[in-house]
Amino acid sequence: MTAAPLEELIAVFRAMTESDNTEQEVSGWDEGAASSRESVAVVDHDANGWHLDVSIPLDRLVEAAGVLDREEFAFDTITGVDWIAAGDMEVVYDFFHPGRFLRVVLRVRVRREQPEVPTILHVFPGAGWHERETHDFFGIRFSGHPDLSPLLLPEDADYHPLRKDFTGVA
Amino acid sequence: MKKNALKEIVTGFASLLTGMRITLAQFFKPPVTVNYPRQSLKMPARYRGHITFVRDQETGKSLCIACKSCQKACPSDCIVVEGVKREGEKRKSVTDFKLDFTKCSLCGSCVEVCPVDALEFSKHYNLASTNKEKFVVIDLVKDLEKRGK
Amino acid sequence: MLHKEQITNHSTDGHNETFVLNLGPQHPATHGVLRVKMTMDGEYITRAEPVCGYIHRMHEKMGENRTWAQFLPNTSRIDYLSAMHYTHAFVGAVERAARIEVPPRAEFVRVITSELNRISSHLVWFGAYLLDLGGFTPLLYAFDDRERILDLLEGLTGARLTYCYYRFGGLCNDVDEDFINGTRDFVHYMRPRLKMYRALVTDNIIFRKRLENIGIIDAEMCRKYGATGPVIRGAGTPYDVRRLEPYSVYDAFDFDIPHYPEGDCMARYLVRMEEIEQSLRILEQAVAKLPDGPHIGKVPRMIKPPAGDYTYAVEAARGRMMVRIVSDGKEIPYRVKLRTPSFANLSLFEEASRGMLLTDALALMGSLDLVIPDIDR
Amino acid sequence: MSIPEPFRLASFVVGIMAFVGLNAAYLVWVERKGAGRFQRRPGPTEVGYAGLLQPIADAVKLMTKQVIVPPGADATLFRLAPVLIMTPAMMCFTVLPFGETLTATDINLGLLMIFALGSINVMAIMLGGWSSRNKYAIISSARVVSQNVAYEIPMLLTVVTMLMVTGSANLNQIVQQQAGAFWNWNLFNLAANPLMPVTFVIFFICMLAETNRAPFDMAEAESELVAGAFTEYAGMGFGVFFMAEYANIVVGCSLATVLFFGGWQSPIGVLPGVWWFLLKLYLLIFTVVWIRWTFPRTQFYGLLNLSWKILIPVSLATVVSTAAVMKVF
Repeated sequence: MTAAPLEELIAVFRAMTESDNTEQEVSGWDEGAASSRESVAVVDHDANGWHLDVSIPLDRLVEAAGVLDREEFAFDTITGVDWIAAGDMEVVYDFFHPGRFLRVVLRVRVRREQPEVPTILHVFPGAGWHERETHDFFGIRFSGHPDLSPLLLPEDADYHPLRKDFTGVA
Repeated sequence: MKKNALKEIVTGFASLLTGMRITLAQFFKPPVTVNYPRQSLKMPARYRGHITFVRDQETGKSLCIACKSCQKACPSDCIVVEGVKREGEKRKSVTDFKLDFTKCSLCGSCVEVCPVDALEFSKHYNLASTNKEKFVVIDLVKDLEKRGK
Repeated sequence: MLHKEQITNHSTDGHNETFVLNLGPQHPATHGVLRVKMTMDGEYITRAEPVCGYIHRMHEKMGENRTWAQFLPNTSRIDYLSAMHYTHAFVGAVERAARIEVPPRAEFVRVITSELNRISSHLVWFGAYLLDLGGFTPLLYAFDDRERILDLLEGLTGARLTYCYYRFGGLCNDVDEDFINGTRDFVHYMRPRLKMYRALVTDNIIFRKRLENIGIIDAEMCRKYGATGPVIRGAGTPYDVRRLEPYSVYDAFDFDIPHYPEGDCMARYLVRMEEIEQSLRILEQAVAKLPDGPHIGKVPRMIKPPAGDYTYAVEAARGRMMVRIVSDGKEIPYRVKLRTPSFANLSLFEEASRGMLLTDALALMGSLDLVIPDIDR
Repeated sequence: MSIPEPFRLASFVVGIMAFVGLNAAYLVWVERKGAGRFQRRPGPTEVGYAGLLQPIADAVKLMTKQVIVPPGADATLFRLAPVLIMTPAMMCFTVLPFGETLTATDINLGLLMIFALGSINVMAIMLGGWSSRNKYAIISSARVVSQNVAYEIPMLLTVVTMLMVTGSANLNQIVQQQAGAFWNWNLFNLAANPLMPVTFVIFFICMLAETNRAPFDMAEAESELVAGAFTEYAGMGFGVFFMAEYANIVVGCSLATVLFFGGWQSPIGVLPGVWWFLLKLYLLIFTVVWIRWTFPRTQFYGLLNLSWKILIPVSLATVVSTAAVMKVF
């Protein structure tokens, strides 16, 4: 296994996030939470469940996924979170390493009105279905995704049930 | 290569005969099934059927104090409890306890949360009906009265 | 054996007449309501696109409109064949978030029940897989064995599938002697049965011919798709959450992670069959080491995990099951994300099945051990 | 013979039809009961004693159901297929020697006639599948044709071997040659063909494949093709295919009895021959059931590989070895 130690990963991600840190406006409830104090944070696995938490700028997301791919991480899942009070949508990417005890989380934030995130499907094809699901539930568009038709919702669904302002289907 | 192929035919055929020997041995053993509904099994003590009132051995009444903890704990909103405080009694007593069994997932939160252990699981598992109405309302108070008789 | 090259030759000879075959949503091989839209060239699959969502119940939304404890019954209903693991993942996430201590006895019982559940789940898969391959009898033998596990768990938890047995900080109720003795007996009963399965099924030439070199999924594909459980272990990567991301008291036991480098259906089959053996080993040790003590720790009446997000992963019967919860410090979850193994395992089907024969594609699909509610949630 | 020929034939026609009908009905019962025992469960128990009336109940159920012709299907061929599968199966029974004198027509080419009629079976399933206008059914028909073509060859090669050994295509004569104790049966006639047991195994495998029985039930393959060629058939249309399957098994097993197990010859001299014939026949049928409930289904190309790469060369070897033995001795 050629995977770099955690420090190297941290350094790589620091370099990525520092370039345009200005846009990473953290808002909402989680100001005190460890995960968003820094853009690259080392997290205690026992306390939260992962080791490295990276808030990545939108335009470096695919690159960051590429770094993880090179380090032979496996794709875990995508979680959308609707921060309606802050007017944000968060997309959380989980990765695990099939050979080591190492979990990495990537986060991006987009405005609720324009939820558009680049797809990482070309790096991790497995993300395709997870992105489709996140699109179903949150209406977050994954630009570059070839097929965002509903996966779990009915094929004519035009609602996004996990948005906090969703009130039900008539 | 040729030899391997021949060996495969022989071992393959042998494996088929082994399989047939095993099933034949099973053929002469008795069935393991229970001939339901002619026979049925006794449910274990912890079996979770629909909930029912524990009957107070002395009074023959329910222990329920209508505190509504179960109603609040229920994940599926399928319990409705009403009670009154009668004169001369310290606690409220239950007047109405209705379970919507069509929504119940038999999780047992209500039984666990009950402060006076007034609820238990029944052991009925043969519930069936052609009519949904039969299970929309299971009246625990009436049920207890019926058992009293 | 037919290789993909042959198939591409086959479809470029000028007669590109394909047709669409709808496998499901009601079809004997899909074990539930999964639909696979297959574009076929004769009996060869040019594209097989799974269409899911037929039993989507939006468990994640349900998580957002009830208290943490009220979500517990839902966790048994996602993958109803390995309900214990799913409850474990959710309970573990909340315990991690709210910093709830679990007494050692409860952790040991969690391991015992989880492993029993894993065996029962693998037995269903074994039977159903044989059914897919046209062998009916092993299904009923496997169900006979599984029935013993279900009887044990029913005696303990009161339910046969949707156990809802774990609580934050421990268990719903303590184990009794009957259960412990029953588990011990079961371990002794099961070992000769596994030997019988080996002679009846594993060594059978027809069976081997149907699985060997069929449906190859390599480690790289597993990694890219996030396929876990027996699928990734059948591709040669010994990835097991119990070993690599230890949770509960799994590091107290001595067990192997079976893995095979071939990546074919047979490898996945062998991984599962050996996992049953390993689970029996864990059961033996756990029953012997079971400590005394309370079955539930100190838990606040109303659980309000501090704001933040937390994950907890377990090794379910089908692979990595992870729960990611987001709390805003209230008694109702802000977000519950269920990362289910079948979803990721099925997502590679389209790529893995390209160019296969219908028969073999169904052997491949069966070897992924799909539980449809686990995909659709 | 005191019975006049027309009456004799008429009674045979009625008898064969009853025999086929009862066999089909009660072999279903045997199959279900057998499957139950193999799987440690009781099998049918509710209708009649030990479920003995179950086949009748099933037949009544099937007959009361509507025979639906799917829209867009070729109605004529769709209806013709069940007829076409049942008739040849019935006709095969006319030459089978059930007992020493119990043969409808004792013709010299009985063996060939059975094979000629047996081949029509494929046509019928193909027609049924093709005319159903159902993708599963069409895949199934394609499979059936290639399967049957592949298995006719080794089957006929084993029959050629048997013709060389017996020197006759008259089934009654073949049986008569095997009189006496069981070592006189063709199965043990190693002097004429040293590979005789292998010949029998090949014959038996081919018989399973020709009748589309598990583990070669590609045509039905319920976990892949739903019900294969029969997917669109309802009611008695399906019932006839079902009956024909069992009728074909009876024919196949009868033929095996005649060719290899001495037909109605009693190895110890007690009981009339017909009972011995039926005993041997049903033991073979039990084996067929036993095999079905033991093995998974073969792969489709595994099945073809088995035929072209193993069975045909081996059966050719038996032909050659028999010829060599004939030439030398």
